[in-house]
Amino acid sequence: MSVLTYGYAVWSPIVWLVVLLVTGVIALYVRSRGQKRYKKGTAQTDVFISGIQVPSAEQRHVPAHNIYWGFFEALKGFYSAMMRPHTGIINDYILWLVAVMVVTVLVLVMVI
Amino acid sequence: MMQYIPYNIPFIAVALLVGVALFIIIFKRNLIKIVMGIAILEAGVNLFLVTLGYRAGGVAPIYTVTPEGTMVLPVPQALTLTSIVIGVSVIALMLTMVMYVYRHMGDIDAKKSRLLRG
Amino acid sequence: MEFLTLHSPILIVAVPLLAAFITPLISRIGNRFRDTVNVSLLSFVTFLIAILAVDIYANGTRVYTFGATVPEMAIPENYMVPVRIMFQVDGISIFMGLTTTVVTLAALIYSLNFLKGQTGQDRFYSLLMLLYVGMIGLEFTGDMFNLFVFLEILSIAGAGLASYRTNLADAVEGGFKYIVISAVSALLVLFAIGILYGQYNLLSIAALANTMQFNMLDMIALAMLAIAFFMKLAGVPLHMWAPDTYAVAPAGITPMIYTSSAASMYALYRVTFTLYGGQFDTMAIGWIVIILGVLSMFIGVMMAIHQTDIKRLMAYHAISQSGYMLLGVGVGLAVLTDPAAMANYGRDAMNGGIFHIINNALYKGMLFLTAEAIFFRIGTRDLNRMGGLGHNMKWTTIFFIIGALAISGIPPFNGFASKLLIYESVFRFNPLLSVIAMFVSLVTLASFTKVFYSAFTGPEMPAYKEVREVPRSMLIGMGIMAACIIFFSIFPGLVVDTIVAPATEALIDQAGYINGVMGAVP
Amino acid sequence: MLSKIVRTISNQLILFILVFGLYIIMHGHVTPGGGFQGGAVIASGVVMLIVAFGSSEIKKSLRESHLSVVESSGALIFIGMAFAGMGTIFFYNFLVGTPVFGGIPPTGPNPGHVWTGGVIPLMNFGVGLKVIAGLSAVVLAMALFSSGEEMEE
Repeated sequence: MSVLTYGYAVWSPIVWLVVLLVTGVIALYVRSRGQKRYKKGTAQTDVFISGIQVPSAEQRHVPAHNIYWGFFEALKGFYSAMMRPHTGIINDYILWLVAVMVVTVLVLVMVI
Repeated sequence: MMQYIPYNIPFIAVALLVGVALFIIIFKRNLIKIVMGIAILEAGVNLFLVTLGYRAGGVAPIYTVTPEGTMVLPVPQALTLTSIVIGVSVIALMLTMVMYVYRHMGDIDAKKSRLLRG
Repeated sequence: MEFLTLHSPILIVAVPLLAAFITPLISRIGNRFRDTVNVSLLSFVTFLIAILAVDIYANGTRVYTFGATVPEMAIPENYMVPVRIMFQVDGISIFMGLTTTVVTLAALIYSLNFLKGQTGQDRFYSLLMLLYVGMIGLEFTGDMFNLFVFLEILSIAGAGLASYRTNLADAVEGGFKYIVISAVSALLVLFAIGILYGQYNLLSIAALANTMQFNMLDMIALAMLAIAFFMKLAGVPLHMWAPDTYAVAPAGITPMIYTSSAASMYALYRVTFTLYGGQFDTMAIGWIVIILGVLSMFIGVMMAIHQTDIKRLMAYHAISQSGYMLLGVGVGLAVLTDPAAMANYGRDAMNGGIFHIINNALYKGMLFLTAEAIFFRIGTRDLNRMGGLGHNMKWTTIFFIIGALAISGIPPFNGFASKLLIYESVFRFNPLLSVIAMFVSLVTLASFTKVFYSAFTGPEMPAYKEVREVPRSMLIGMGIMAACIIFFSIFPGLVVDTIVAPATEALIDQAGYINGVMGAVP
Repeated sequence: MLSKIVRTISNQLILFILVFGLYIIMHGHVTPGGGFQGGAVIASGVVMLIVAFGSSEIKKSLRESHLSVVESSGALIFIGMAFAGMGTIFFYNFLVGTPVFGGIPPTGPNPGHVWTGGVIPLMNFGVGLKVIAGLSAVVLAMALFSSGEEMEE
């Protein structure tokens, strides 16, 4: 019932969940063997950055446009090329529609 | 060859209308003109549908009150009517939106009144 | 009960239509009463569609002819071809109908609290019902012209709803873009219908498929129909309207407009498989669909990871996920005429592509709803200004995590099941496509990690200290979708066997569709 | 608001436009025309009034809430007719053969017979109501919008 069979393999979420459960139990067991020196509500839980003054909440949070900065920097050329057709002008949308339609008609007539 | 040309005049008109309409929609930045272009496109398509149903020398397809002879096809006329009705509401909706765009942005140029891009 | 089963195809369309028209009248009695009536009518429709689904899976295709004396009498006496308006509901139609109904029910319940205190609520609910009518009609109809009519109904209702918040400038702009592209593509569809009608004097899909000769004009009509529907389903390179419209539409409507794109995808499949099926070089058309699908997947996701507007980001993901569906079904289309390859992997690929439609409508719909829940509470869609919302919006966070994991194809969620079907079968068709699909899935996970990090985690922002969890009806709306996702995740085999496999079968079996109507010809 | 001549003439003309529009609506099943066409005629009469008297003047007599009710009831008449045929099938023409609009039209050239068509004249009437109210509301809203006023909710 929950098993999905196809081609080479079988996918059964129930088995996966059981394995996840077993692994989780083992992990919890291992974790429970560790030291218990953590105390809530004491200075232990405060943020500590090598003794410098902790910045305010807004400054501690990395804003979205800085995430994956390196990725976008590396693909700068790709993104500037991508931004060029995404003009946001309605005329261009229709131009794309007509262009793609003409190409499709040509391909269909040529190939078939 | 020459005798077929009169029958094809409506189709030539359809091609012209559709071409003009697409030109307007693609190259005119004024939003009202885009709406007008869509209205012309619609007129072209409607003309195409009506022309398809035309039979040379046909009469109106009212079954009970016509003399004998060829009738034009009623189905394309029904389709055209439906399409006109839909067209009216589409155009009205578009014009209303253009009015709101003008109220918000103070401009109806597609390039100057856009906020969403990228 | 028998009456309901017999008339269910039309009641599913007519009851929401009735609801749409009585909404302005009954809202004079009171908003609460109107909401109760709307929700109960839509629940009744859900019940009807369940009845119809059971009947179709047991007895096969249903034909419902308007104005005839018997619903099954598609062709009147002494006629050779069907002339009446009719609905023809087969496996794929009812599959899309189920998807649409679940999403609409969740969206309607979600909107109840969302709209509190806004003006023009009557029109909102009227249009919501009309949008539902448009989608269901598009999926059920058996003739080309009604396809156009329902396409226009869903376009007009969708555009009206997308710019519902007319006090926001971008909402009007998004709605305008949607109606312009809808109008142009619908007119293209009408032109193509005219071409087909001019040649064969037929409008019924089954009768047209029966007489199709596939000459030059038919090819032009095919290109027009396919590209028009392709525009409506927002595939690259005709996808630019989708982020604009999805981002500005109010809550509950974005999932529905997304589902209406899926309905356009159904129309595309209906045209390529049923109307033109098997009569042409399917390899060429299949490859066109595959290439467009891969482009949608790749460019959609690369643009998505770049966005900082949460709904635009999700909208680009919607485009990229449509690519998976096109890829899966495109592979099936490419090998349609090759029985060995079809049995080997074609059917699995199509199962994957079609299973992905319902999965995606559910989890993408839920993600849009969570994004709108954030907007409802903090009033911005800008990810740069969010942070630490998980402290106060716990349920929304949980729903977001479920949706994000499902869309990224993380086991054990349903997205993984359908994506695995696609990877596995596409790999045997062409390994490179499968690799691209996996890469896209990876980037999807990366971009949802970005959203999760910047919106929900981090220290509690002082500006959002007062933010509370969203009202109950919005949670119920998201909960309906989450429950469906979890059900689909745990029983993928059941779902594929009962509702996806008949849908695939219905697409492949062109002769069965034609016989549903033309079988009555002596 | 335009000059007194225009206002007086449009005051007189609106009656004829109404009659003509209703004629087109009610004869939709025997002559060219029908609900949409007749409704559009009457709505164009409303346009004339708006041009002659100004939108703020018309707003006082044509209320949006009333138009909305009329529009909804027109649609309800249409779909109610379709539902009424439900005993046989949706959209079944159940009035054929009954005394109400149930006559069978005679064949051959004739001026037409109003008492025919079954549910179709009634549906035309519903559509007509809807189109009158809908189009009037559209043009009134646009006129008000362009003069900077809002339609009352």
